Amino acid sequence: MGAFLRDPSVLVEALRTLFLGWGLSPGLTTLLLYVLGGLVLATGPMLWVIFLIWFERKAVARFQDRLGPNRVGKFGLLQPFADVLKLLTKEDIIPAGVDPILYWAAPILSVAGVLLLWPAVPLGLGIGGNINVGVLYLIAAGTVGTFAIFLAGWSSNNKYALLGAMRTVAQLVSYEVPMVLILLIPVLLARSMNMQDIVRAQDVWFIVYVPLAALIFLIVSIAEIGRTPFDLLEAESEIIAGFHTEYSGMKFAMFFAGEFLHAFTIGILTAVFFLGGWRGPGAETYPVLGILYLWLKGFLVYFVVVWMRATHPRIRIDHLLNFSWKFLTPLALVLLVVAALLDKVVVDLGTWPRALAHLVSHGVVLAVTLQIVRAWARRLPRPVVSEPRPVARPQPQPQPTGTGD
Amino acid sequence: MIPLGAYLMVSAALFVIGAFGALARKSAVAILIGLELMFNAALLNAVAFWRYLHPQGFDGTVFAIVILAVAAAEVAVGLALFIAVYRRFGTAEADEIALLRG
Amino acid sequence: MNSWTNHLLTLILFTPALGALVLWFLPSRPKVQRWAALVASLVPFVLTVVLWVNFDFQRAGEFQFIERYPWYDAIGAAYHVGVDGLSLVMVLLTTFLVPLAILASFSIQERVKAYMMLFLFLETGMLGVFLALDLLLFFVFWEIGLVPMFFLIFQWGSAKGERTVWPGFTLQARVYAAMKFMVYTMAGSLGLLLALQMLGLVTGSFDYLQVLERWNSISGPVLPNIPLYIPVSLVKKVAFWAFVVAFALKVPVWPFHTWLPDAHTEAPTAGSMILAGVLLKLGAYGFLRFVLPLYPAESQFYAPVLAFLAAMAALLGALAAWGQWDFKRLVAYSSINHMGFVVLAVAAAAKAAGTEHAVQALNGAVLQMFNHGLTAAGMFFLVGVLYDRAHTRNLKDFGGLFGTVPFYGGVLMFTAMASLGLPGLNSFVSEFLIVRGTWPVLPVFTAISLVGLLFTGAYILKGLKHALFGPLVEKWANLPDMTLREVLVIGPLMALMLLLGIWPLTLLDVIHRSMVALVNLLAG
Amino acid sequence: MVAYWIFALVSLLMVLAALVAVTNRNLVRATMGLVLVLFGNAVLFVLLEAYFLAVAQVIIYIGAIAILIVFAIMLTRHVGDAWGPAFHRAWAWAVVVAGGLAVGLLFWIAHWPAADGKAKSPVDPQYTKLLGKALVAPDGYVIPFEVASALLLAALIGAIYVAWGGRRVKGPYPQRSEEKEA
Amino acid sequence: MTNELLLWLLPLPPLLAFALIVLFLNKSNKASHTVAILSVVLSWLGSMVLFLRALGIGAEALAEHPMHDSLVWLPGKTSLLRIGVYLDPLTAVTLFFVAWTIVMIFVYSVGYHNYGQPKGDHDEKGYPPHGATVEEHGHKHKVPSIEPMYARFFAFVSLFAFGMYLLVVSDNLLTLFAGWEIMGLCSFLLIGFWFKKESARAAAIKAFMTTRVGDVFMLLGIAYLYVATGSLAYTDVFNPEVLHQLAHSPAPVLGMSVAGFIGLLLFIGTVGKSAQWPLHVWLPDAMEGPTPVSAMIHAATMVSAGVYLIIRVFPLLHAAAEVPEFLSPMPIIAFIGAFTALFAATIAVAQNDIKRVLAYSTISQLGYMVAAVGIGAYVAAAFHLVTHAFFKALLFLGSGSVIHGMEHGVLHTGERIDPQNMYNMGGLRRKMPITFWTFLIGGFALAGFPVVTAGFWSKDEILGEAFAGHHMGVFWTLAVAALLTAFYTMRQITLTFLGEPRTEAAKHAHETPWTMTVPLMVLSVFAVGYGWVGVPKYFPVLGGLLPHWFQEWVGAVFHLYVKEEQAVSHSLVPLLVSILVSLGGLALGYVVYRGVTRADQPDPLARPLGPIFTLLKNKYYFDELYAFLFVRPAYWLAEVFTFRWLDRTVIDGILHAVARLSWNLGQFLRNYIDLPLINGFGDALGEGAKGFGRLFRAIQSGRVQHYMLVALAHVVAFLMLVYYYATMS
Repeated sequence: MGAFLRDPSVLVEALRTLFLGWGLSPGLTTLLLYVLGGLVLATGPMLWVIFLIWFERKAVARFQDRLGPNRVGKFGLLQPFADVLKLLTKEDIIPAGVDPILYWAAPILSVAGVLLLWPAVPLGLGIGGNINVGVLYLIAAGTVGTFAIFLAGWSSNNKYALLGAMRTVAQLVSYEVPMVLILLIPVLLARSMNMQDIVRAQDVWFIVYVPLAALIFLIVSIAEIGRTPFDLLEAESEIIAGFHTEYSGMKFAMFFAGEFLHAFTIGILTAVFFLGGWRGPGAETYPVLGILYLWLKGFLVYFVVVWMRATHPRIRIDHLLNFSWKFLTPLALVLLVVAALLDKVVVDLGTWPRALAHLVSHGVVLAVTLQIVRAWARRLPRPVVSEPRPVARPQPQPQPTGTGD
Repeated sequence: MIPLGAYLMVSAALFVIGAFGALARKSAVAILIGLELMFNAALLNAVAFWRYLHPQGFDGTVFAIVILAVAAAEVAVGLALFIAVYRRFGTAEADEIALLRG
Repeated sequence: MNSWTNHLLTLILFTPALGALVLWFLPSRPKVQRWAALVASLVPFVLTVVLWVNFDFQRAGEFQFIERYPWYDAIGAAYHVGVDGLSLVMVLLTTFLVPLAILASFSIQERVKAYMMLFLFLETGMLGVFLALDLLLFFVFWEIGLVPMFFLIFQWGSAKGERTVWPGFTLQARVYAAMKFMVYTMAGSLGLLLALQMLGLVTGSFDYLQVLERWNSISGPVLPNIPLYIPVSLVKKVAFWAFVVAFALKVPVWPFHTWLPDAHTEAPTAGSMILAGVLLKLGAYGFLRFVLPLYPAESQFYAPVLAFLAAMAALLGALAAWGQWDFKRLVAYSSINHMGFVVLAVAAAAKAAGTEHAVQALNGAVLQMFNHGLTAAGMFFLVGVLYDRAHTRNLKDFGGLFGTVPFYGGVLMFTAMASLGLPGLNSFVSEFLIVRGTWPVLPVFTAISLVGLLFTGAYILKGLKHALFGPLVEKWANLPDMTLREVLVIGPLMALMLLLGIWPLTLLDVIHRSMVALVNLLAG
Repeated sequence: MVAYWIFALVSLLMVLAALVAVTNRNLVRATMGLVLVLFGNAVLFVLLEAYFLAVAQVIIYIGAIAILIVFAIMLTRHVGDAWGPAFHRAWAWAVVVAGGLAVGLLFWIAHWPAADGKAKSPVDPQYTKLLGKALVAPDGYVIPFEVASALLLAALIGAIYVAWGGRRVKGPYPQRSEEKEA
Repeated sequence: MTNELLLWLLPLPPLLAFALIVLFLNKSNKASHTVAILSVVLSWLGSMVLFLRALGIGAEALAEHPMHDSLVWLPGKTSLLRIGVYLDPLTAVTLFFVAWTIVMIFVYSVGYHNYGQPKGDHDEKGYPPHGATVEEHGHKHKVPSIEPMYARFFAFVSLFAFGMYLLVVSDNLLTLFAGWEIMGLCSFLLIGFWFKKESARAAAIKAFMTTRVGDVFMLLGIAYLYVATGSLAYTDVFNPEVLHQLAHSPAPVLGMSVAGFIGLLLFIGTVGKSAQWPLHVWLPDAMEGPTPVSAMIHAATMVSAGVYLIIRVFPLLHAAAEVPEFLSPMPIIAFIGAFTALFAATIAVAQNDIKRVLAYSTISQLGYMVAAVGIGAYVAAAFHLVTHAFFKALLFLGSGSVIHGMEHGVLHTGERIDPQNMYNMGGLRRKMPITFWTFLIGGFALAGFPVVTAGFWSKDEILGEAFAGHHMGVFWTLAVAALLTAFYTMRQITLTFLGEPRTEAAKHAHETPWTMTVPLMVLSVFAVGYGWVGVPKYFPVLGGLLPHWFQEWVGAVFHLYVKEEQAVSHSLVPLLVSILVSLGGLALGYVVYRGVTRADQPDPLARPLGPIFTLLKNKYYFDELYAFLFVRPAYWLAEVFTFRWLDRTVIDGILHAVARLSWNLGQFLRNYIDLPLINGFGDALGEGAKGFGRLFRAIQSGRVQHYMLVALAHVVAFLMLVYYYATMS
């Protein structure tokens, strides 16, 4: 047990010995181990989603001063299982005029798109993803989700679904730009695209270095998963349920699960990029402990996301796009450039001075940004609420002419 | 190990199919799709040559990267044109837009 | 030396430019811009003080705080900066003067943002010249300094007056001055650029230290690396003159000086302060940094010629100053007179390479550069103060102000005396050192220059006579005395003038160490 | 061995998908075919140990280009519908030329001695890093790199300009005329 | 306090006073003069303490080991330049008279500037006070008013005192020069004190510029000395070995040794500062300043500084004169001194302004001193310097008192007359008795009234030395000058004090307040008494009775350099001549001017001397000559030649010509090359391309795919072709 805690790979080695003992060829054994690992990585999160659903419903209910699920099981813990059962047993409705292949492929891709993110995530020291272009991989895998939504919208042969899909694509593509830019900052600070390295570089969490970047990343990520206040893709009041209007039963459940899992995944990613990932007391010695830390941090961020969902209203579509293109993208660009230039100068200073320098630079950028925004806001024409009414004032006295000017 | 020729074959096939698409389709988008196929064929070629002939060099990969950039630029401009043309003519059939005829 | 100071020079160099960029984003209200510019210019000054504190004075002859990053490896150019005693003094002068100049330009009312930004860019340009240890970098900054100055004169210069270039072609005076300044300096830079490139080509590097080493060790009759079979001695002579002309234009040495009175007269007050205070020093700095080390033999050979021109500058500058009725032009010509002494000292040092005389002359020259920076800036500022109130600079219009504005009168008297070389104030020390250094080497030219020194008294007294003395002109009976802001500008200048007059060792120590190194280098 | 199978499978899939892409009347399906080809290409890159390019391929082609195409289709009504013939009248010429090309290329490949060559040496594990440095090194590929950047910028601006369509830019809060009259 | 520290501190109180007044106290008259006088009294106290301590040490010991302290001031490659303070017997005596005269002048200034009087009716800064109207006993009358720039005066004059103290206590020529120039500035400021007066302004500038001519040479001399010895401190430079070396190395010009040349250059500084011919022109004009300033310049500070310098560098001159193979500067010095003495005395005879007479007498007396140095009689020169300082200060202050009294009268009567013109005075002995008696003492001292006055002893010593050294030319010139001196002194006394008042104003003149008379009395004590400390050894009767302290005291300094002379037989000729010219001159003066009774009467000498008198009255037309020879050409050189012709016409002309040439070149290139040739070629190219386009437009179908098809078909064809050739070969 102790050995496992110190080095989880003993488990893999044990399995490998086991399989080889069965007389399987080494190649096949490796393949088998890969498949097994993939299964574990895919199943674990999917199961966790069930808990997440419960948690979110419960948390949102508490925010809204309700009780939330409380009938099935203690604290309603079994409610999600009940829901899953219900959805599984529902009739599978396929509307007329759908594109059959794509219609089916969409929900699968939706979940796959999220699960594809997981291989890159370093779960602990030596556990989990260790891809040398990990960050790029993340971005690449992220596109799959976009496709899923688009396919769903298009293949449904439904006007609202298509509109929802178009909104989604516009939104996701727009927010991908600042996200990529922002992700480059931790990459730059760690001098590596390998997420394991990024975590290892965080002797001081990057949120201390670059709090603004962390904030932007969180915002952009929320937009990427299409959650409140960026949930335009399924704005009920406008386009019914958006891209999954025509989905029901288990296919709908897959979209649903995908979204929840995605929310948690970005929590994990935020933790990896800005909150030190698996790092924590003792995580180097007992890598398994790292998984726990990562999970806790991810969950914390997830909670923040839920919190935002419970408190923020949805924003308008043009605001949404303007916010990305006219604010987040330039800001991210500036932050990136500042970080790049500054880091070149301060990289040798040691951890804390370096962090401090970055922090100060962010303070400056924040101040300047606020100034600019304020100046810009001042120039906006105020929406006219009503004409100023005539006010009773004393009759103007006739002024002697020719003196004023 | 897979021989270089295999990749070249795949690449050639893609190229030819793409060329056919680009030549024969009516819709401008479809033409663009054909062009993309051709680009991909070239990309595959570049990477395959790099891997088999000069794995230490950078020429092949840099070439591939430039192709990627060019393809992206081409699609961006192409689709912008496509949309503009569609707005202007109400259609996107390539052979109906022949105002440049001499 | 900790790692923070490793980048001190870069910080000093680019804070003004950065400040200018920040200014761009700030609101255009004059008040905000002025104070922000002041703060932005004070930062490099503070950093320079830090630099001064951290500077190793024992090794003032070597370059310190060196930063070197590849910039254009293919041709051997690098971002290479460093300071020795000479640069340190000049950087100090620059960063000290610019905040004062900015404070002095608080009276600018129009397009404050552009003005201040230009000013800060100008500071970066000037600092770059003093800090660069790479020929190409040097040249880049050399040229960068021109542009803001051009616009400062062109846009904010005095509104009145015009000059007829030739019959039928008349320009507004400030346009004329700005063009003359620009074209003149550019013409000089042309030869400089060619010579620099030749150096770079021959030595295969633009790095100052490497060029120095390789260039002076060229042996054989024909230049290496250039497929033209030109004799080395000829090339060296031509390149020497290319350098000399470029720097002489900037100093300026007679007969290349006529841009100066025009530019100084037409520039806004703060512009004149910087023009006289720092820009002229660029030329002299070029002599010390490049001409002497790179061409010791040619310098020695042509020293009499240079000395002749310098003596002419000293004499004719003083005479021409004496002949002026425009107070500002008078002060402008005084710069020619004073800088003539610097070049004279350089010539003497070149001629008497390696001797005590050379050290003394160069000590005097560098100190004179600094002193002239203080006094000329002060004089220009004071003329500007007068102009702000009276809107005229014609000496004939003034009179009897000593009673009306006693404080101003006292300050003007003080500054004028510093400029005249009254012992106890700064210029005396440097002039004394120069005379001491040049007299045994170039007695005739020193004697001519001393006649110029006599006329220095004449023109200073002329200015004082017509401005402060004589019957009061009724118009100015109610002229207000100096404001607090103006006192704050001139105060530090006066304090330094006095300090350097009484205790020149504060600066001379570091100057001396670096000049000894230079002289030893010349002596081989 | 596994690699062979994967290669064969993926190649086949790619060719089929490519055919779908060029023949299918429905543009969205055609696009999906294209996406499959692109993805297959990425897999081939992985087989060729060009991981960086594989990821870049996915990001750029699938994440950007394909999405753009889809977007364009959706922005233009009816274009995406399967309507009318897929090919224009002179498609036979296209077949002839493409066929000629195919024959020519196959001949070339078949007769080229290097075509059945094997890789000379393994890929440096640090290859991506070296590539990054080479891309921005003055004696490396900085000029192609910068040219590509300039091209992208030009394309960006050009695309925006072209697609803008001469619409007037209004303030963030357009003043409605009724409000003014009220 | 140690001597050295005291020496360091000595110049500082006046400087502090200057700073305090300028910065803080300029509003309060009382505070400013209190501070100023306090400061000079402090310095005076310090000087006296030092003087007494020096006396305690003794001449020989002090000369061997002067009080000396220095610190590094300038770096050099091999040596460092040190500056410091220094006190040897010469410094001590100089300090003595400087301290006394300065204190007296300061006290006097309080009264002179009418402290305690009301503010003027329409006085303004920059003009002398014009008087105020006061009501007394019911009727209005005018009284002198207080100087409007009272505080400023004390500030400047304090700075002046600082300069002199600095000069005296310096141990080197550099700080000496610093004090020298600061005094130059102060003289400029104080001569031009009433800066709105045109004459004052011109005089101030004249003073500054004329002395600056000398200063430039002196600076050169100092620099040369620094070059030659690597030091400027007296202790280093006047080292016998150094001197020997200097005296034996040739200078680049004039056939002089380095020592001689440097001495000559420094001497030119003295010529400027001590107003020797030909740079004497500024001193008479310097009378434009307030009278205390004249006293300050003429007695206590500036001109003394010049002589002090030349005495101070005497070892150098002496060493130069010792070497026969080089030209010695000494004859030049002697010539200039003697010539100036006579020349100035002749001018003084014909002046009517009471201060101008004194001014020329100063020049003349300085000529004595310089001549004394020139013949090697440095001790006599120093002696005369001291005695002259006392009696000349006395005379100036006395004349100021006279003018002040006259001004009182002028204000009272309202007459429009010049209160400084002696012809307007007369009979003042009754109105101003203290002034009269003190002036008389001063005048007699100047004239060298035998035995009693200090002037006699010092002048006699110079004549004696000249005679003994067989410098007969110098001797007789000086003797004639002494005669003239006695003559014009008596002329002055007669015209001013004797006889009857010639104007109403003279009748109403008043004795001046105590602040002015007390200094007069104190100085008159010295004017008489100081002579008694330096009675020559060989003087009959008295020589044995009285001490010749001064000769021993100052002589000790130079014994290091000058070999003890053999006992020269002292002739009685100079003594008799001295007595004769003194008494004769006095008598003559009284006789000639006794009869002047009217203010507008012509000078009794005017008729007998004829045009010579006019020449003298116009100071030999030197001002006009200089204006014609130097000033006007210099102006022309500056304004017309250098600026308008050289800069504006020649240099700018060349520039403009180049500019115009380039402009025209550009025009030419555009009109004749660019437009027809290059543009034409481009146009032709374009037209050609158009033609081709027209030709080939037929194959433009406008269909992209068409083009692509053709292109690909070509590729296929090309491939086949290449393949064909590849397989063929």
